[in-house]
Amino acid sequence: METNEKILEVENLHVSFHTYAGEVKAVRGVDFELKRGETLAFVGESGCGKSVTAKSIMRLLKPPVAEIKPESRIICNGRDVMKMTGKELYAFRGDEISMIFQDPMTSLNPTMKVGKQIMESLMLHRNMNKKEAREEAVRMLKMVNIPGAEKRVDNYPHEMSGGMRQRVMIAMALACNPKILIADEPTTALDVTIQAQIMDLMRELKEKMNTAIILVTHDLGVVANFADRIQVMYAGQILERGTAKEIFYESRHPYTWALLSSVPKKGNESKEELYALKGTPPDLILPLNECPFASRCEYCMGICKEQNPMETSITDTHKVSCWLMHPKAPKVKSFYDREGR
Amino acid sequence: MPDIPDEKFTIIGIDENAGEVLARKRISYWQDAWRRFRENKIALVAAVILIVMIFFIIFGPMISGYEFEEIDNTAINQGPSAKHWFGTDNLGRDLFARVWQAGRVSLIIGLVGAFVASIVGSIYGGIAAYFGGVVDDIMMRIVEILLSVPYLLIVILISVITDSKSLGTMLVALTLTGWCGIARIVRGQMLQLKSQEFVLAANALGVSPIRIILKHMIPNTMSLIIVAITFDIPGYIFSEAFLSYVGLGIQAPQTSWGALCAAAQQNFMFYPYQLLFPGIMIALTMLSFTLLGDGLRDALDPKQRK
Amino acid sequence: MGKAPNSEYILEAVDLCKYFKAGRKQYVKAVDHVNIRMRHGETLGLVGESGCGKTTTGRTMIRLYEPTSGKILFEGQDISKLKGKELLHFKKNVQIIFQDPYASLDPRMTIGEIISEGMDVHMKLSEEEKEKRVNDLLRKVGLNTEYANRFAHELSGGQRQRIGIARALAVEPKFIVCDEPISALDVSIQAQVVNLLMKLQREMGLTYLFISHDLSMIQHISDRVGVMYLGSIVELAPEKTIYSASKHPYTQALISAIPVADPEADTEKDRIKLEGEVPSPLNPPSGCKFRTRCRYATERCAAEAPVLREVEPDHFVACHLCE
Amino acid sequence: MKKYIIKRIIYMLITMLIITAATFFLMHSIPGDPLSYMARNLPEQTRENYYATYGLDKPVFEQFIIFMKNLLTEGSLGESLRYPGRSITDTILQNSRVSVVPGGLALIFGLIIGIILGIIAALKKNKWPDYVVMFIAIVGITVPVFILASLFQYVFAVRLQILPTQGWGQPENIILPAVVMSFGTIATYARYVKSNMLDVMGQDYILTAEAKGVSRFNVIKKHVLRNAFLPCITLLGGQISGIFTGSFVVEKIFGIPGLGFYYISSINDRDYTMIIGTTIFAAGLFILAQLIIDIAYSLLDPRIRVQ
Amino acid sequence: ACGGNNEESGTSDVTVDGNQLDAEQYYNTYLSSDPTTLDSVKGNDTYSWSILLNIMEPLTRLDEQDGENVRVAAGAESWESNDDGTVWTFHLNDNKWSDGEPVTAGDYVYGIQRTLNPDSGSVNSYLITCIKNGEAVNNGEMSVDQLGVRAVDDKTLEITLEQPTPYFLSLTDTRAMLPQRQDIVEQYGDTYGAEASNIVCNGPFKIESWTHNSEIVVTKNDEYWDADNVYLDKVTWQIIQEETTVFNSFDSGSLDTCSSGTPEWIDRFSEKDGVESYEYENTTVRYHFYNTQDELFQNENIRKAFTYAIDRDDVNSTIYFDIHKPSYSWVMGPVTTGENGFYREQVGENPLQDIMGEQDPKELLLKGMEELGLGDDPSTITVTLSVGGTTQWLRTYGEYFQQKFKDVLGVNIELEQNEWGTFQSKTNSGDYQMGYMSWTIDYNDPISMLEIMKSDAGSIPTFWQNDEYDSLIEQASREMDESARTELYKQAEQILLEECPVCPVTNEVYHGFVYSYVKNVATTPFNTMGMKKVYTSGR
Ligand SMILES: Nc1ncnc2c1ncn2[C@@H]1O[C@H](COP(=O)(O)OP(=O)(O)OP(=O)(O)O)[C@@H](O)[C@H]1O
Ligand SMILES: Nc1ncnc2c1ncn2[C@@H]1O[C@H](COP(=O)(O)OP(=O)(O)OP(=O)(O)O)[C@@H](O)[C@H]1O
Ligand SMILES: [Mg+2]
Ligand SMILES: [Mg+2]
Repeated sequence: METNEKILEVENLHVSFHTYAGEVKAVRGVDFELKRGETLAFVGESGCGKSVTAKSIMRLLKPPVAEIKPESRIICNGRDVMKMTGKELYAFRGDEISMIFQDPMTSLNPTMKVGKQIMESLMLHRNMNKKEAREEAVRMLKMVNIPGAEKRVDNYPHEMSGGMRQRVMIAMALACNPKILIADEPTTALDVTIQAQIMDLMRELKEKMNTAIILVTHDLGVVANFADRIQVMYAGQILERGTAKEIFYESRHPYTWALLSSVPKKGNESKEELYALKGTPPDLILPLNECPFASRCEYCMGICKEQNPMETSITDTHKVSCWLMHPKAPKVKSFYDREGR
Repeated sequence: MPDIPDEKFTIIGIDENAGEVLARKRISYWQDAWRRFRENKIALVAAVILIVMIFFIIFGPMISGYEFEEIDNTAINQGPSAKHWFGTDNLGRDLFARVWQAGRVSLIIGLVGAFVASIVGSIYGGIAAYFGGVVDDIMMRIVEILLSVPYLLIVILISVITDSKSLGTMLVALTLTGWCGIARIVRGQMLQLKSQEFVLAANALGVSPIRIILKHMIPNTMSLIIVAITFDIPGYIFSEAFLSYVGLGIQAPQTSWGALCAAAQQNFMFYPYQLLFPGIMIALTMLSFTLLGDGLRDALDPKQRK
Repeated sequence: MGKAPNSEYILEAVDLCKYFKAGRKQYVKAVDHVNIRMRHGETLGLVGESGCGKTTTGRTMIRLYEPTSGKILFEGQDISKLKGKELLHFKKNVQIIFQDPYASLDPRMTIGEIISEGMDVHMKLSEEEKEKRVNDLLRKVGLNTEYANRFAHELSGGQRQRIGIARALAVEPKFIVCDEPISALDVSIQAQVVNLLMKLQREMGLTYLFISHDLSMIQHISDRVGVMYLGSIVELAPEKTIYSASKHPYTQALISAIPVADPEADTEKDRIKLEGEVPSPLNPPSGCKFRTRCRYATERCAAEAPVLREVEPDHFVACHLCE
Repeated sequence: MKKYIIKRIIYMLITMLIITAATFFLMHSIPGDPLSYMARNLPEQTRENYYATYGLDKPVFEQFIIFMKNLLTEGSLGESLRYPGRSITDTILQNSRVSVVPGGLALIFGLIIGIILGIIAALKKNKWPDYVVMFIAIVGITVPVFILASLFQYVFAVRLQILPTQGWGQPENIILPAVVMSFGTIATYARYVKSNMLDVMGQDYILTAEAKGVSRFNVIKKHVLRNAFLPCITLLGGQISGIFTGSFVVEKIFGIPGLGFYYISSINDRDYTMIIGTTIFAAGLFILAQLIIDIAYSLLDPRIRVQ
Repeated sequence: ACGGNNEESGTSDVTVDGNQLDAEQYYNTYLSSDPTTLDSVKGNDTYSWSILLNIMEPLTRLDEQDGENVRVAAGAESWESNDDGTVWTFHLNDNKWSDGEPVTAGDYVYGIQRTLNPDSGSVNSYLITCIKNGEAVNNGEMSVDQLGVRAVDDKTLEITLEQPTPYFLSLTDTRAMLPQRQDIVEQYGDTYGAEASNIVCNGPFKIESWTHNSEIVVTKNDEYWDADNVYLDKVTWQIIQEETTVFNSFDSGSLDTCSSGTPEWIDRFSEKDGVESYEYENTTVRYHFYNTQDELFQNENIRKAFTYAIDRDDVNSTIYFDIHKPSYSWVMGPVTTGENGFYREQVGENPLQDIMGEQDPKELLLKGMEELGLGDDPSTITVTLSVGGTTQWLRTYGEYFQQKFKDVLGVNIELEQNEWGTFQSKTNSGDYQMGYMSWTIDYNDPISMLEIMKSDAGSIPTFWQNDEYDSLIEQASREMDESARTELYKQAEQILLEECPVCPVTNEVYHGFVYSYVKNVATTPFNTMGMKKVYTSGR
């Protein structure tokens, strides 16, 4: 089923927010591509620009506060998203690409019944009439495991629990069988059984409709099970990317190691401290000419503080931006102890 | 790629002292709003208009060379000219002097009235909305009663009881029910806000209701309150003229924009300038406050923050 | 670990119920006769299916919601009777980290103001002290102090969540309801926050009601774990027992579904898939509420609701199978 | 809901009673009385007869009791003191029916135009359409109605002669007053809608809607307006009773035999029964509108629950 | 200007005074306020009087010939009195009510009785208490049957007076003596006259419709005795409260007439094509009045000072733009004494001017202050000028006097503007110093103006008392000899103007406009013909 057809290409994406203190450069030159039917996971530090990247793909960031720099290119299905006009955008959003937002409470219209909110895109993109749309909405709610879906379609968002709202968001995004689905932390509020079911659902969608999925998540468990490729982001940049296996087993970047090490070990009885990075991420307002991770990196070298490393290809798919990849650099071993889990 | 010296590739590890680079001055919401407000060009224009007007209101009556109450029956109803820049009224009084003289009263009334009404109104509406239940029921019934008993009756009574023509009495009469409108609007909006999680969060912190109203609900209703204020200012300026109806308005020979407009009303077809100048002043006042209000609205909305 | 003079438990929910009205004469029994006793300085993990009433339980326990029935005792005192100073004292000592971080932050307050609000109410601090404390808290939750000048909408999801945590910690409470406090954080920050919480617990004897879906984190942080299903607690046991020897079929299903951070691990193999109709809280099934999805359901399960009973010391289960 | 409405109706009755009593005693406590103007030429004895004819010789409290008794037992508001022989109830019913036409039209018209202008202003913020709307709003508020009315009358009736200067009964009589009256409404709603729209458009759920591909127009129609409409509803309450009581000036200028006239003149004339009658009528409407508004709140925003 | 045919049908064959009548005879006019009621017994507003004149038939009417008023037959075809003028007999015309019933003397009797019956609460009763036992009946001391009014037969009405009343005839066209139909009045009870349907008419017109506050339409009454000489088929009174609207409506042609007190509009309409303007001195005087119980104004010199300080010509030009007339007398110009013509012409036009002479108001003020022990610095004195009503015009008026009194007398004036009710109740209770009001005469005789200043009248709350004045008025009211009566009036007026409890300032002048196709409109103030003689020609 998998074809190699690229459905989305993002090149040199730069996104800034103009704030009172200066320009917050939230995304700094992100490149990636997405093929049909593929799942690309974004993991990374909180605040590193994952959601911003996702929103910029849909051109949802509003000027004048937010600015997608003109040098950025977003090509979706052969069309340049940056150049789309209003009408084209409406047709593009929701139909070709849809998004599950991170904040389910604030992302749902508080004065509209959830059913209606789902129906809205159905009627818009799948030309359903009211009745059909409503039936479909109920079906969608059932699909995301909301009990009593017939009743729940008439609920308002505030009457639902956090997880239910999130599932409504999911249902809404899935409603139109988009070609690309951007899921921004879709299962944070869901318990594991439902999470598993939702992931099954997305997998099914992917297989049936050949949907490409961008999955933003912190749950390495989910990533491990679900993603084809993983990109590790930090401070607006991609530090490492590769297939799931490459990232989990052969990661080269100290930040990736830190991430993997932070997960509590299963069955670990001792209540010892979890591994955690020290310090805080860099201020995104500052110009960064160094490796963004340098200040928190155990293996920081002199060069790291002077120059941003180039991306080094390890394999076709596995690329790392780290001075440690430099031939002159000392060889270090991952401190992430996989066997310990 | 230029050659990089080897020593740059020795691991130095984490510099414990690094991190905290910046220590920007801490600002509060209001300070931030104020900062952005100052940067708003349109608001600046409005402020300049206002300052110019205030300048003339203070010095205008002296510039023209005429006393504002000086009757001259040789110069009745004259249009604007080099002698009388804004023309004269039906008693031959110099309108330039009168318009600025009138501004003193009108501006004070407009500003103080709107100020009092918005403060009382927001707090009252806030309390009613926040506590809800019986408190809301009783408070809103009081508003209903105040708004339903004919205002004219109330002010006539005030004028009879106090028998004083002070600015204070007038302001009391003006604001007596003037705050009810804002109270109702604010209450409506706050009912909506009240159920939001951040109010719940403040509640969980043990923040006192009055503080919740002042610090959370009112700032989030500000944009509405601002609109209400910009409407209230001309509203009060005109109401003052209305109050003279029951003998509470500003007393002759003092005058106000509202009074000037009312005076010019009957003959505005013949002497439109008599209406025009005070009218423009009221409009300019409202314009500058509308612009200021829009600027303030933007400044107070952090989402518009730049 | 200091023990309160007047009670063994810091907070007790006795027969707590919270129903939401949903149409005419129909109620969502979000919390249905729940009994929870929080010991001083312990962490009780609360897990359960989404929508089963965890948030509602948490909120009702600190009286953000008026309970429909039941009692809540704080240090032995019925909190519905608290007034004035006592109520303030209660609010200072009992805090909550909201599940939805964004909605719970006032859009018109800077982060600095949000965090310091509690201090304004409960502590008398000078401006400098306050600023210092805010900076301190920000750093503790892994944020740049620069964020103090920002507004909530200018933060990422995870950053917002950490503001919520900092706000709760700011007033130095004794008891915190942590409603999915780390769901939006990356694992590294998760670790940092959890370490912080545990450190505070060690040092100050804090008590947590820790609601989360991340079972490994629950396992890591909790002393005891409660499992909720449709408004009731179905199993309550020390952390070790739950993970190794859970008795309730729902708990077992839950544990089996924990995803493993390993692309090669075959999670599908062990996962107990819950089949059958998901019941609606509007008309929960008779008897045992879980029976519609339970592999072991018998007729008795439909007829009779199991009660939560101690099957082993400190291990409570509500299931007919365990008798 | 039912319980709520019943509760509110009980409140309403109490409020009305307070309003009636307050108005009654207020109007008796201000100087002047309905008959003094006409009776100023009368010799003492005749004057007394005259006052006795209208029951005005009794103590105020007794008059109030009599009034309430008549009101409650016969539902009668009595007869005008100024216009002998005219029943207050009939007058109010007839005149309010007149007032409602131009007033209601103006309100609907103003509401629609105002909302549209507000939307335009919000969308084109700080561009010329915004300034045009602001200009209209300023004109609508700062140009007094009597000026607008006279101007319109002059232009359309005297100069162009396409509409009658004044009068009542023909459809064309409604046009000018309705247009003039709608100006204030337009100004008010345009500004409020604009301000609130801006607030709502910054909310995250608008992003969600846009992400679904809902067009600008539909986002505004379906998501923004409803949330931005709450304050407008509040305003509507006052304006509904304002239809009857607030259009004195316009009615006067265009010769519309509406209720606004009685509302003002009754106080000047100290036409006690008329004052009470119009007050009860307007208050009833106003309070009813409040109830409807409160219900509308909870319909518009389900988070606001009526208790 | 259409085709010949249309023009043909636009006129009729009837000619009056050489004018060819338009085929369609209608007339559009206006009232500034809704009539309170058309029950002639109740109410006393000019608006209802304007209508009543046309739909009811008084015993006599005042017509005008060459600018002079002439009493003409109306309800009565002829009338006479006995020698001492105490018994009057009226012979009625053959008139019919609009429902076809004949008008009888009994109807007039009933009307008069009802006016004086205390139960009907009429405010007009004071006009006709000169009828025998009128006072007593009105006070409820006698029954209405004992009133000196009697229907001798269906067509003869006899009225007996308490004492000779020289001006009695001028009361016969007031609303106090209009006929009423007992059956109709009783049928409608309180609502008689409140609606168009609740009344029957016997005047030249009958009421067709009355939309309160909007318009009143009357049509020609074919049952009217003099219907042949009534030309208009329809008269419409628009009720327009707003002056500008009146002007605009007249300007646009939807009104056939208007009047104005605004110089700008007067100028404009005077120049308007096809509009005829006319003016006459009205019977309204605008005056100041002093509270003679006030600390300050108890002093005659002070009152004089304030009275003499006014430059009436300046007032007239500055605030009235010369559209009114300065007033130097209490009784106004158009008032006549019986057959002798204009009162003012007989006794002198400007008595006040003569009294004032060259006296310096400021000296009078200082003198008065000295008498009161108030020192000699006028600027220490602050006087309140109260005006009733709060129109801008009144404000301007006050501001003018504020300035003028300051200039001339050096005193400070405070202007107190109160709405009417408050003003009235304050002045009535003596809570004022100096007030401003206007007074319109009730019927055409000087006594109507002079009577209100009697000590017990209380109409103008000056609290002024003068026994000599009272007795002069008392005598005059009985004096049947015209010249002797005029002399008494003159003396009384002299006293009044010398003691200055009131201070006439301005006489109103009526400025009326009609389109020139309207003929025969009234151009004197006392004219009570209504629209009876009006017709249009060449509309
Ligand atoms: N409107 C804004 N103004 C200023 N800075 C912003 C704004 N929105 C986001 N940012 C900043 O941009 C950065 C990237 O934010 P983004 O929401 O993409 O993070 P994220 O990777 O999704 O994080 P999380 O996992 O916590 O959701 C953050 O540091 C955030 O503070
Ligand atoms: N305000 C409300 N009105 C009506 N029903 C509500 C309300 N709040 C919650 N509920 C209902 O109560 C039940 C429990 O909700 P709660 O938020 O406690 O679940 P939860 O366990 O926290 O779920 P999640 O893990 O998804 O957050 C749900 O069925 C929800 O629909
Ligand atoms: Mg994010
Ligand atoms: Mg929850």
